[in-house]
Amino acid sequence: MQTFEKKLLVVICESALEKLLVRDIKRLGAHGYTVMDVRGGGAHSTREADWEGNRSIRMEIICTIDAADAIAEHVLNKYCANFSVSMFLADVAVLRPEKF
Amino acid sequence: MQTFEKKLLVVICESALEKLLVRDIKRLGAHGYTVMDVRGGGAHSTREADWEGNRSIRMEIICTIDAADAIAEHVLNKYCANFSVSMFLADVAVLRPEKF
Amino acid sequence: MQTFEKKLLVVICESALEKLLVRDIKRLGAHGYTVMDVRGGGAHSTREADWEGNRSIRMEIICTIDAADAIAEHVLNKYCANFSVSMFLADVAVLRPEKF
Amino acid sequence: MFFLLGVAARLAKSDLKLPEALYETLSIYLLLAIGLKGGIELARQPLLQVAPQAIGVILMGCALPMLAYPILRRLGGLSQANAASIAGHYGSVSVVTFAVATAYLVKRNIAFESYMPLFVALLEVPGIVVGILLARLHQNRDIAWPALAHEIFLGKSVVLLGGGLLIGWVSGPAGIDPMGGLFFDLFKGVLALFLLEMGLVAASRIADLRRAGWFLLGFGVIIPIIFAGIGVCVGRAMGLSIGGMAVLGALAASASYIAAPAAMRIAIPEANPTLSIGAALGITFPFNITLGIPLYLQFAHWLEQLLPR
Amino acid sequence: MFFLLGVAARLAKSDLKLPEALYETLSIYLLLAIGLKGGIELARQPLLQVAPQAIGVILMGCALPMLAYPILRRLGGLSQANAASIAGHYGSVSVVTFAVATAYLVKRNIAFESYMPLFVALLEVPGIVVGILLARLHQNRDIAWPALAHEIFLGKSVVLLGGGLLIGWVSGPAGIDPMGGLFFDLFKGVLALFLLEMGLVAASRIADLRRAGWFLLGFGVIIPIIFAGIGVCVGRAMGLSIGGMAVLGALAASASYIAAPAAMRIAIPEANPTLSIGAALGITFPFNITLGIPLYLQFAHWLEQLLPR
Amino acid sequence: MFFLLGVAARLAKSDLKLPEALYETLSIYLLLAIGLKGGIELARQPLLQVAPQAIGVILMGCALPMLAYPILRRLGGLSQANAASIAGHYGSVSVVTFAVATAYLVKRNIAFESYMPLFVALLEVPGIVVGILLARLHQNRDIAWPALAHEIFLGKSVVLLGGGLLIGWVSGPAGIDPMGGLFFDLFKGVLALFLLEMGLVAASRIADLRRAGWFLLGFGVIIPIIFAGIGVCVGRAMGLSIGGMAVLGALAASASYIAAPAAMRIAIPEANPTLSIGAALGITFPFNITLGIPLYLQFAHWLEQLLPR
Ligand SMILES: Nc1ncnc2c1ncn2[C@@H]1O[C@H](COP(=O)(O)O)[C@@H](O)[C@H]1O
Ligand SMILES: Nc1ncnc2c1ncn2[C@@H]1O[C@H](COP(=O)(O)O)[C@@H](O)[C@H]1O
Ligand SMILES: Nc1ncnc2c1ncn2[C@@H]1O[C@H](COP(=O)(O)O)[C@@H](O)[C@H]1O
Ligand code: NA
Ligand code: NA
Ligand code: NA
Repeated sequence: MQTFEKKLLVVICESALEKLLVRDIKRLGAHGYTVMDVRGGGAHSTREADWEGNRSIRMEIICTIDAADAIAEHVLNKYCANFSVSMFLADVAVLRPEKF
Repeated sequence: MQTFEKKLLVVICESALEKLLVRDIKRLGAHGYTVMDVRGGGAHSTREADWEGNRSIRMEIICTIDAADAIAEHVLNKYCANFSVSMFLADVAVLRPEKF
Repeated sequence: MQTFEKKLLVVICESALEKLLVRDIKRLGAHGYTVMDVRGGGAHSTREADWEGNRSIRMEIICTIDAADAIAEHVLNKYCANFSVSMFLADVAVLRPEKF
Repeated sequence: MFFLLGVAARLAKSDLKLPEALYETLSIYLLLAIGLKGGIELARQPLLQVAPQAIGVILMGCALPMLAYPILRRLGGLSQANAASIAGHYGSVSVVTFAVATAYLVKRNIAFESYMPLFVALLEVPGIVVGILLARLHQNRDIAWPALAHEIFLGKSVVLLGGGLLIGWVSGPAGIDPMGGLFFDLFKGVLALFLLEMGLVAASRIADLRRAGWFLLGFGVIIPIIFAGIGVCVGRAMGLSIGGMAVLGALAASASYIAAPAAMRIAIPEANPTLSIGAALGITFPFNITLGIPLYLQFAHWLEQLLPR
Repeated sequence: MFFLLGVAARLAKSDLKLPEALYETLSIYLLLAIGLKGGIELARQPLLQVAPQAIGVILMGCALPMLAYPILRRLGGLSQANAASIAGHYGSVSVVTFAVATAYLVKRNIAFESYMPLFVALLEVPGIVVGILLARLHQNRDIAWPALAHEIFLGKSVVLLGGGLLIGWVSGPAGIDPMGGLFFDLFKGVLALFLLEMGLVAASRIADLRRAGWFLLGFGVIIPIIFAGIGVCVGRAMGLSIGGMAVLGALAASASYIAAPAAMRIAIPEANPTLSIGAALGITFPFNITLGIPLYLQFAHWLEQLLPR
Repeated sequence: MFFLLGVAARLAKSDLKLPEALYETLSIYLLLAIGLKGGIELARQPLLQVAPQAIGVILMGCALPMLAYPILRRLGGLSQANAASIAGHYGSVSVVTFAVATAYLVKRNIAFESYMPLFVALLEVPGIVVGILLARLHQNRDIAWPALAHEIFLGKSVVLLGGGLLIGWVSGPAGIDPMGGLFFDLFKGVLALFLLEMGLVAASRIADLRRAGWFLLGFGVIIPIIFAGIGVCVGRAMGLSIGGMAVLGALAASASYIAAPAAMRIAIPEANPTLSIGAALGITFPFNITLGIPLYLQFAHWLEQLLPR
């Protein structure tokens, strides 16, 4: 079975950013995204998701290496200074390259 | 610590497929699976999970390379034509190879 | 864009372990974690999350290779005998290495 | 009112969003409460009197999708799968439309047969089954009936509505009354809340319809009116009161958006759910609960005048 | 009835599934409502009169698991961990069984001591603690008591039940009555809904039991009957009314499925939760709420005839 | 009481946790129910009489953050962003504080203007807008007003409160009464449950405050008192009853923790939400619902004595 290399970019952040991110990533070349509600802790504090100001999401974007780079850089510059954000990139393989 | 190579197959799809997938993947060699509820958007439309026809799941299967191939191909042929489905594969390492 | 190699450790287990894991991983060198509620099935049984004794979580930890090893080994020795636990490791890249 | 608030909030792209679990809870509540109420009333009826009506209602449920299908195929030019799926949706019924219709009559002090929740339960399934059969017509592919029957008869809505009916019927008023604080006193309020949510959902389906074109829009308004006419006539033939005729009209006019979509997605995967759900939820449901129900009551009055008993 | 609907739906593999958040909400509601009610009634009682009864109840809670443990070890051949864990579950109590028992008595117009929710709160903890001690007997391993005490005393059920008792006791009827619309009028309905959910859950535990074998099945039916007998006798000794004796019997017979599983999973991780929960939820709970409670009321009547006051 | 139970449970690190969906549901319920009630009462008022009061209230909502801002900047030494954000939170209002205040008055049989939910809706927005303006003062950066207006006016709380008001106003008592079983009879109980949850949340904010230092702690207690004084005087000037003055005082004293945090996070991202939410939720909210409200009622009495009408 033939597979194609893509990047998986995962952004874990405050839910306040969800709408903004969806808008931004489309502009930067992502064709889709998947979001789930999470809780967690990191440098800033423990975000227990027990209350609306305290919710976090995890957004997963499968896209080309270029789009992943562009989005990651954009998020780093625009949001990381003022918001709780964690990001990581991973190599993944997909079957339908035109989809992502 | 010794680790062993396995494949991680992630299937993001309409929740209507959950029961069917659980049945299929067992037949195709997976020993387990993990499911979470997600929302997202892609080629088909935005699935906001605000209503039962609009829910998505993300299923994660850790298995051998062969099983991952078999499952991915099966899902592609059987469901991708008529359902909203995204899939990707990644290399992962596990400690207890017999488990997956 | 410069990226740095880290490990992603994913632990899928009974929710009863959440508090214990959060405590343990901090001690073993993780700077943060992300948790989501999941359901699934594996060697032990099907955990449908329909009831408090039956819930599972998926904890994601981005950390150094050493910390990942230490945590994985600790979880294996301390919890895997008596609890439903699945674990896997993956290579990921991050932008801010000091954060993880 | 609440429905309009929901529609407005969604169209204005408000952040308002009811939690998924609340939506589920409200819908479970409505199904159970309607079932219980119907079951209690059923316990008061001689079953023999209800039986022929029940059969009539089931026959109507089978006939309606057969009527809709050729219209969708010929006039709408839809594929077999899509036409069959939509026909199935419109052959089945919407529990919330039923609740709104009965609330409308109660407010106007118009009596209706109080065991009518039984008809809701009976009407859920036949439309779906016929829809599936229509999709498989002239196709060699086999249908996995056991799995499908399971999906259809053991879906959430049939189990809760049927279970409620059964419990209400067996326990009778004395058994259920202590639970009335939850299941009856709160009913109107919960219905209002659910309509708010339905407004949010329905409004988000409207975008889908733009793609679907004018045919479905007309279909979603005209078919309910025709079906309501049929329902009212069937009600008359079965000897229902004016209120009962109007409710049966509303049931016939309504399209399923819980049981049918779930079953169709599995049974007719080639059908595009955007079309069927867009029409059922984006057009027919709003039409019925605003303009439709008063109109169907009018139908019942007209028929009564035309053919006095 | 609702419980049976849940069991039936699950056994028939219906899709019916209550959202997790609803399950949580119902269980929080029941704990708080029972606590509040008990607290209000407690405010009406001279504490001195209740205190000796409270001590008696706690002693019973400690004794029961010690009785169950040797049976599980010897007759059942279970490991120390499993036997201790199961003993702990059966030493503690089930709030829903309590609710069903009191509803049963109320329906039959049989009076019982209205401050009995206090006993529920008191009985939750001792059984669990003794269970853990039994597991650690003859073992050198230390128990992390501070962490454990935390887990046990600050678990959801103890906090809500105890908190409700306290609030009800401090505020008295006048303070709580305005909230009666939520906490009292809806109680029966919410209990019914919760039983529906419990039916779904209990039925899914039955599969576990097949693996567990016949011993646990018998244990799950016979031990409650024995414990109920003890509970009824203790109740008599404490001077409770017939209704109170029956309720204390039902409490003794009931096995915990909220507090105990959570605490045991952490305190005795080697114990297999499938066994303890399967027995408590798959056998004992259904047995108690169907056949058990009427039987325990019968016990109380017999004892009363045997030993008139 | 319930609030204290929540605080205690959290401080004791209990496992108690209300599901997120329940929190959402309770908050949706409270907003809608308060809105509906206010709308019904508004329908009974000549609008012309209410209009000047409404304008006065809005002006007060604009003035309060301007008062708070220099204090935060000068005395507190906070950055422009943080000072503006906190000023915005305190300029806006807390719906739950309103509910507690009115419940307090009802219990004491003190009358107040029953259309006051209108003021709650009116006070939500101006404080936030002024806060944002303060943040952008002397800054060249443009504000994306359309997006912001959207965020502010179409946030959950404004839509539900405003929507409830509108529906209540249009439908009148006759239209809403059938839903009273849900929206009015349960109100007190739901409020109690919500306070339990707020206790859990507020207690978890206390840790944040340790980092924030003494200034904010003092600010969170003293500013509400001052603002309440202003609110009471404004109420007097507008001709409100004693109860109305006290409620307006409580509104002025309250700080928003739903609408404001959401809007500020987007509009002033440089502001640290820990500070504003810690103060609003960790200090001011608990202070208001325990000591504050009785004090503000006292203010109203004093003012009435000082300046008899
Ligand atoms: N090392 C980590 N591994 C996994 N998730 C993390 C990690 N650090 C932070 N997070 C997630 O990212 C969110 C924001 O992180 P922070 O900005 O470090 O507070 C946290 O709430 C976690 O959910
Ligand atoms: N590029 C992507 N990255 C992450 N998730 C995606 C992507 N594309 C699609 N998805 C997910 O897969 C689901 C179905 O995708 P689609 O079939 O493209 O509509 C969407 O609802 C998303 O949750
Ligand atoms: N092969 C697998 N792939 C993905 N998740 C798994 C797999 N095996 C087990 N799991 C998850 O890990 C949990 C515990 O697994 P087990 O201990 O095998 O019962 C299950 O409930 C699943 O959620
Ligand atoms: Na129909
Ligand atoms: Na017991
Ligand atoms: Na204020």
